Amino acid sequence: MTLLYTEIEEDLRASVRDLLADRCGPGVVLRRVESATPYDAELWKTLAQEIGVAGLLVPEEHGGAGASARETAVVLEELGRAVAPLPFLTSSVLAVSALLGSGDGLLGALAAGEATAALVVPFAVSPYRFAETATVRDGVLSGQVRAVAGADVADVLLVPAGGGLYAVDAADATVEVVPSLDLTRPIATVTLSSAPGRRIEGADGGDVRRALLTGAGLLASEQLGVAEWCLNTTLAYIKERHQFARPVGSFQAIKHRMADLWLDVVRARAAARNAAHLLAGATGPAVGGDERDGQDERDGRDGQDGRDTELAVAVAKSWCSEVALRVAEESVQLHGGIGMTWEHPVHLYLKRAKAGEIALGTPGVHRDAVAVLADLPGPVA
Amino acid sequence: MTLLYTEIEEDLRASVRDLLADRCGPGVVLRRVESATPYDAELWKTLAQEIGVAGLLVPEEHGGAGASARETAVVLEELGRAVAPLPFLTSSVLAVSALLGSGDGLLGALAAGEATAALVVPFAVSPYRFAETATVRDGVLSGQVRAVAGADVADVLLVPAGGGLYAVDAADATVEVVPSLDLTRPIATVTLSSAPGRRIEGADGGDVRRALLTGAGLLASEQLGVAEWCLNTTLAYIKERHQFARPVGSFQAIKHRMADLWLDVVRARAAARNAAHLLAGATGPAVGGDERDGQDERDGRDGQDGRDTELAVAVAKSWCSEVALRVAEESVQLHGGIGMTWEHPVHLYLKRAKAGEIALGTPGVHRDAVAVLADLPGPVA
Amino acid sequence: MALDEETVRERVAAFLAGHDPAGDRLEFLRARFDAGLAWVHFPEGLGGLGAPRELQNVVEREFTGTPQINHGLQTIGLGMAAPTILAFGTDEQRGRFLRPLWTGEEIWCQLFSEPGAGSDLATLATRAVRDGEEWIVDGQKVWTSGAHHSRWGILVARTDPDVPKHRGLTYFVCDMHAPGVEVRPLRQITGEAEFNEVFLTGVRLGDDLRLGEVGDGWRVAQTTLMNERVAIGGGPVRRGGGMIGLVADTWRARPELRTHDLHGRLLRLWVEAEVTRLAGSRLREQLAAGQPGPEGSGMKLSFASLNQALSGLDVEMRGEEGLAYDDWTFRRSDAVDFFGRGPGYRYLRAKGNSIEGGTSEILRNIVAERVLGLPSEPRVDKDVPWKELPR
Amino acid sequence: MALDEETVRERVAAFLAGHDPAGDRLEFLRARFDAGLAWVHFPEGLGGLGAPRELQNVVEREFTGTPQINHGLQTIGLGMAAPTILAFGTDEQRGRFLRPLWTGEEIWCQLFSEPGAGSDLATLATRAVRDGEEWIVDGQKVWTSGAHHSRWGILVARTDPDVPKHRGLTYFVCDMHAPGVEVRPLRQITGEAEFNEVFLTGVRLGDDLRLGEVGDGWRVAQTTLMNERVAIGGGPVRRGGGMIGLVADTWRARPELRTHDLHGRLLRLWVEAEVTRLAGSRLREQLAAGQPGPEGSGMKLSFASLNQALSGLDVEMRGEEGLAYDDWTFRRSDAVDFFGRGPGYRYLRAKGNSIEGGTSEILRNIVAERVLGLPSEPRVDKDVPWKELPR
Repeated sequence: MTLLYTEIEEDLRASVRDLLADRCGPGVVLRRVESATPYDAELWKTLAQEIGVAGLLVPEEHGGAGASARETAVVLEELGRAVAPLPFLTSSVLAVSALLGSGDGLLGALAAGEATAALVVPFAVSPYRFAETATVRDGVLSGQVRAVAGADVADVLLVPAGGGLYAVDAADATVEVVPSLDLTRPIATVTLSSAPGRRIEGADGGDVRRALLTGAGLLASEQLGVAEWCLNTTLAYIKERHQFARPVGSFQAIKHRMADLWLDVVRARAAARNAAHLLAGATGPAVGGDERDGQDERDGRDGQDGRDTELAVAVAKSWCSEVALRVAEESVQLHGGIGMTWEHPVHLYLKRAKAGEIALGTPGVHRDAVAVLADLPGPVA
Repeated sequence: MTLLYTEIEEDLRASVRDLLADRCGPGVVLRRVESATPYDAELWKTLAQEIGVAGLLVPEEHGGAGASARETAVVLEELGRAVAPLPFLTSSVLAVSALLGSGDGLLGALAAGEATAALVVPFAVSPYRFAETATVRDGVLSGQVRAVAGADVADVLLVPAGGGLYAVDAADATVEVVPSLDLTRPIATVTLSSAPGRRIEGADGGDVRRALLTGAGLLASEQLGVAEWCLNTTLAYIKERHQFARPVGSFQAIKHRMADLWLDVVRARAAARNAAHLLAGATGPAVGGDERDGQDERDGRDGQDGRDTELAVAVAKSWCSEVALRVAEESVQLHGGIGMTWEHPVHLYLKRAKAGEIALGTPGVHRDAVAVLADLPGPVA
Repeated sequence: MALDEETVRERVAAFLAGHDPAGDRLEFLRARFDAGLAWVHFPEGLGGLGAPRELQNVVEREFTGTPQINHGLQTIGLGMAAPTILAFGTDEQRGRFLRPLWTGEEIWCQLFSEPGAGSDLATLATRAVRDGEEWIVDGQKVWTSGAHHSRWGILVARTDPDVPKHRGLTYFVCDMHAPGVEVRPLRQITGEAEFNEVFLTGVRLGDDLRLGEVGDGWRVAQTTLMNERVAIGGGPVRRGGGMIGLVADTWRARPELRTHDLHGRLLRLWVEAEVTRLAGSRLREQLAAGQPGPEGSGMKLSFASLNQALSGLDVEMRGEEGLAYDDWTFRRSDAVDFFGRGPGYRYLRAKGNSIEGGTSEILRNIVAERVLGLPSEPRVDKDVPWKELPR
Repeated sequence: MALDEETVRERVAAFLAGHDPAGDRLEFLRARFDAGLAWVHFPEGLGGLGAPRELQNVVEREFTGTPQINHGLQTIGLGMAAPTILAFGTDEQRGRFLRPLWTGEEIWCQLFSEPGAGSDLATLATRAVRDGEEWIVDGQKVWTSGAHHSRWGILVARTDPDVPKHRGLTYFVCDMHAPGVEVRPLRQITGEAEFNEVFLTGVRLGDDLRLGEVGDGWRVAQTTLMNERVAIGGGPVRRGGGMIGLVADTWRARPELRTHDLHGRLLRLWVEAEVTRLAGSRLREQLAAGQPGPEGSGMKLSFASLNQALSGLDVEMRGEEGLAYDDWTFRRSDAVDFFGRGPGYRYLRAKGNSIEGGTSEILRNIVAERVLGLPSEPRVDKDVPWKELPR
């Protein structure tokens, strides 16, 4: 069983979904994004500590659940479905992934939900093109990083600098939230003016890139959740809404568009699951040994596994980004006028989908990675 | 009046359409393409001599009608609508255009319909990337050119070589027709083995490129004709054909697709007319002086006119190629099973549309020209 | 005999000789109306001369540099209310409403759409019940622009729920200052409110505010809707203008944003924008040549789809800048502001282009049926009393 | 008690001990049928053991290297006729038809589609009129593969034109050797003929060739169609396999064909092919886990659209080579040949992928209604006698 959900995964999903249904419905989210603090700290505490999602990716020896990218992806599906304003992706996925190789003590606090962290990189950066923007000198950091997601609610900022990774107390940095397209995951400008930092032993730029790869691959599952909410909400609406004395959903042009969207979502699920499975470090390929092509078999084992994973991530992020956006856009259209109003939650999903398209590498950037990974080179210059 | 049809153009259209309706219906074309000679020499004689289309682009002093690309485009629309197997595009447009600058005596024979000619270049070549494939030495030509359109029915082959243009008697060359995707305009391999050629005084590679530009811009009008036939034939079919006790054309999904196709064709007509108008050498811009942007106004007059024309051609060929193909493909689909059979003529249009996509530069190649002409440069390497 | 260009020109000259454009603006406009030089194709005494409509252009040219009416604020009044009042109003109504409508002293809004009646306008549920010489109106309208500064609204309400939907409607002029009229700004996904919701609770309208016969509201509304400006006016006239121009300018100015993927999509959209612009030019040529074609029906469809694709590409290509938004402040605005606001706003606002003023779905139906002659779908609501329709 | 894997394995071993696979092919196959090892889920005496269907895989593995039946030629017989005969046939019919059907001694074809009845199969017009103990059949069928080497055809014909379309049909086995059956190859746009037209003129069929009750043909046909193989089997299993593999191989081998425009489109299609393949894998996992999902309905849609886009790109990217075609000879062929023929053939043949075996339009209807639960459209043909339907 590789692309399906295990029983454990389904149980985890049910817990998260129940909690979110209870405390993070569309009305709640709409009210929160109008307040000064869109993030719901109380809800995060419950989710992180009681359900224990904050430590999913953290090994047991560091106080985590020792689960994998597969379970993490299921949580992200549910958070996407609720456009939940919570720092799971930014702290429990991106920041944790950057620390995993080092085994740094901070992992314990993050896993316990006692602290949240943010990786201080532009949220638009792709795993293929990461470059530092801060500098370090004698353990003191300076620089400015724009469009950082999750920094506004982080206790600890993880700053890549000088080839290493530094933990900076959020109190020692300036974090300025800017008006953000995605109301449920605002971005901020992080300014470091000679801020004291602690070097994370054993973490370097490679850890940052791996974290970005994990983040991109798992963001696909969040996008799947966004797409599913939009598809299901639209289906429910067009079954109810009548025009010309018929349900809008009985008009063939609408039906065919919904069928095509559904087919896109079916494939998004397969792609997101495949990325999560490979990111979970499965030793075999995602879908059975017989399905590897000759090209792959000639490559060495380790390198090949890494390449399979990178390809799965690039495929999932490029496909799921576009599908989430397409379904969200069609959802606005098929809701008609009400879909253009602030009071209907669909715009939260549209904005999340549009921001998600850019986050951690646009579809085009990931397709460029596919060109390399699947041996489909561009024109010779 | 620039994008509309003049009365003279409409009269010309009516004459051509009447003749084709009479002698070049779908059944006739289907039978011809199964025969050894798809081209209809008798029909060509009537069209060329009686209606006088062969000399449209030839100035009066060389025995032609002294008309312009505008009238030529109208004839092409009708020939496209009939997928007529006639050498108008290859002889009266491409070959004539290559000779126009030289004023060569051959123009008279071509204008009179007494001879037909073919420009010996691969039909897939674009105006932007023409390169000679034949060589000349002491007036004797050698070389092989593949995928030449119109060579099979040409009396005279116009061969670019050594920076000039040479007239070769077809009897002195080997013209081997190959099985062609487009049954109504087959391609051939032209082999020259020390064939005697007459150098056309005053014609060079620039004339060949200009001919290809004219050909590409006017092919858009032929593609418009192909698209219109497919659209109208499909409309007629889906109004008649019943499934589930309703006309197929009453199903909303089909209606919406037809509306979108119609909109594509409306724009194809505007684009094709614009290209024809500018190729006709109009001194003003196609759509009124007030519609030029600042960028253009800063450029010099002559250079600018040429650039306007090139841009209009690139826009028309890229748009009309894709529209003709899309409409033809949808036409096959909406005809259902019957559209997949040899006995229904729609496949002739599909094949013409697919070959037309490649002919004289693919849509992508013309969009690359748009990038240059409209100042939309690609990534810096 | 119809007036000719020369005569009209003379009339304007005579008018200008007697009225100082530098004087009081409102007086100038009132006098221009009274001289029949407001809308020359209207009848004499109602701001016009009974002249051919084309002569209006002549008049406008001659009045260049004089006080002008506010076409933005007066859109609904000039474009929709006025022709309807002219066609269906009594002499009293024409005399009462048209002059302040034209001068802009009274602003008009439109009370047609309802939350439950979008594309299917004829199912609207706002009730008007007769009470002696008055009507009592209850219901909710939506997507009403300018309601907060309007004196009057054109209103369609249901006066007979027992007959099929098109037959039980009546058309009124709604007094926006009447008790029971409540206007609330409607916040859109862009953050601002271009439109309003209008709640009508026990609003009493005199029968002299009825336009046309009782039960004839659908036919009257058709006149209004036919006069809604065709979308073609909205298309760019310059090559490379409009939304494509905004995107292309950014593209040219910021080479660091470019990728091959974006380049390919930009080139396709540039070509599409250009052929759409050419189709608009061709349509204008047809109209000028007196050969109006069916192409107009498609222009709005094209611009909606282009605006959406281009504004989406714009946000995407800006990367981290696209993750930001210019301003979420909840405030009123009177118009679309594609050129003053940021890419995020344009992206969100353009989503409305395929909904407002006829959804793209409805426009495709119209093209398919009226232009292409395809058969309509089986109708299930034609002969059913409105109150029995499934909703 | 149902048979288990071990017992089945023993039966095969016992059979192989008594029958030499190197001997006469037909005798071997007949004996295998008689031993109940043809299709183990069929009843005993009819080639089976009444065993669970899954055990067939075990049997097939054990019979590796022995004479095999011809799945290509026998597709219709095995996949459609056999389950229908089993479900609706009399004992005589089962006894008469199933054995030579399985051994391949008698090939079957399908006589359902008609020129006038494509997606709307139930409107078919081929008449069968009773004449004593016989039926006289007149009509025309189309898209019949293998008709020219078939002994029998499964046929649906109209026996009562006075009742609504689904109720007046009867299902027959058609004797393809009977007088009045004429088979003509049907040339396709690829130049060759994979299918036939079958003209039925005064064909006399005994009532013993009727399958199911008179008037029950639609229900019987549903059994046939439900057994049509789901399209998922057709998808590539390897990453980068199938049609995308063909195009990618050309791309890699011929750098001179590459442009940025083609590259962008190829990458999109590669990703689409990959996610479609993954969806197929996931579907197989679901089936294996006993959780069949609705995803299957979409696979054929996806593959049709992918095959068309990829084969179109293939022709385009080859430039002048794409202007040529491999072979227009009019000849019969028994199957689609995507891998043996040229890009032009693939392009043209792939056009049929969205028509044959359920058009993409019908499949979208099915997804919308059966998977997504969207309401059906108003039906106008439900209670109307067939002969009064508009056609």
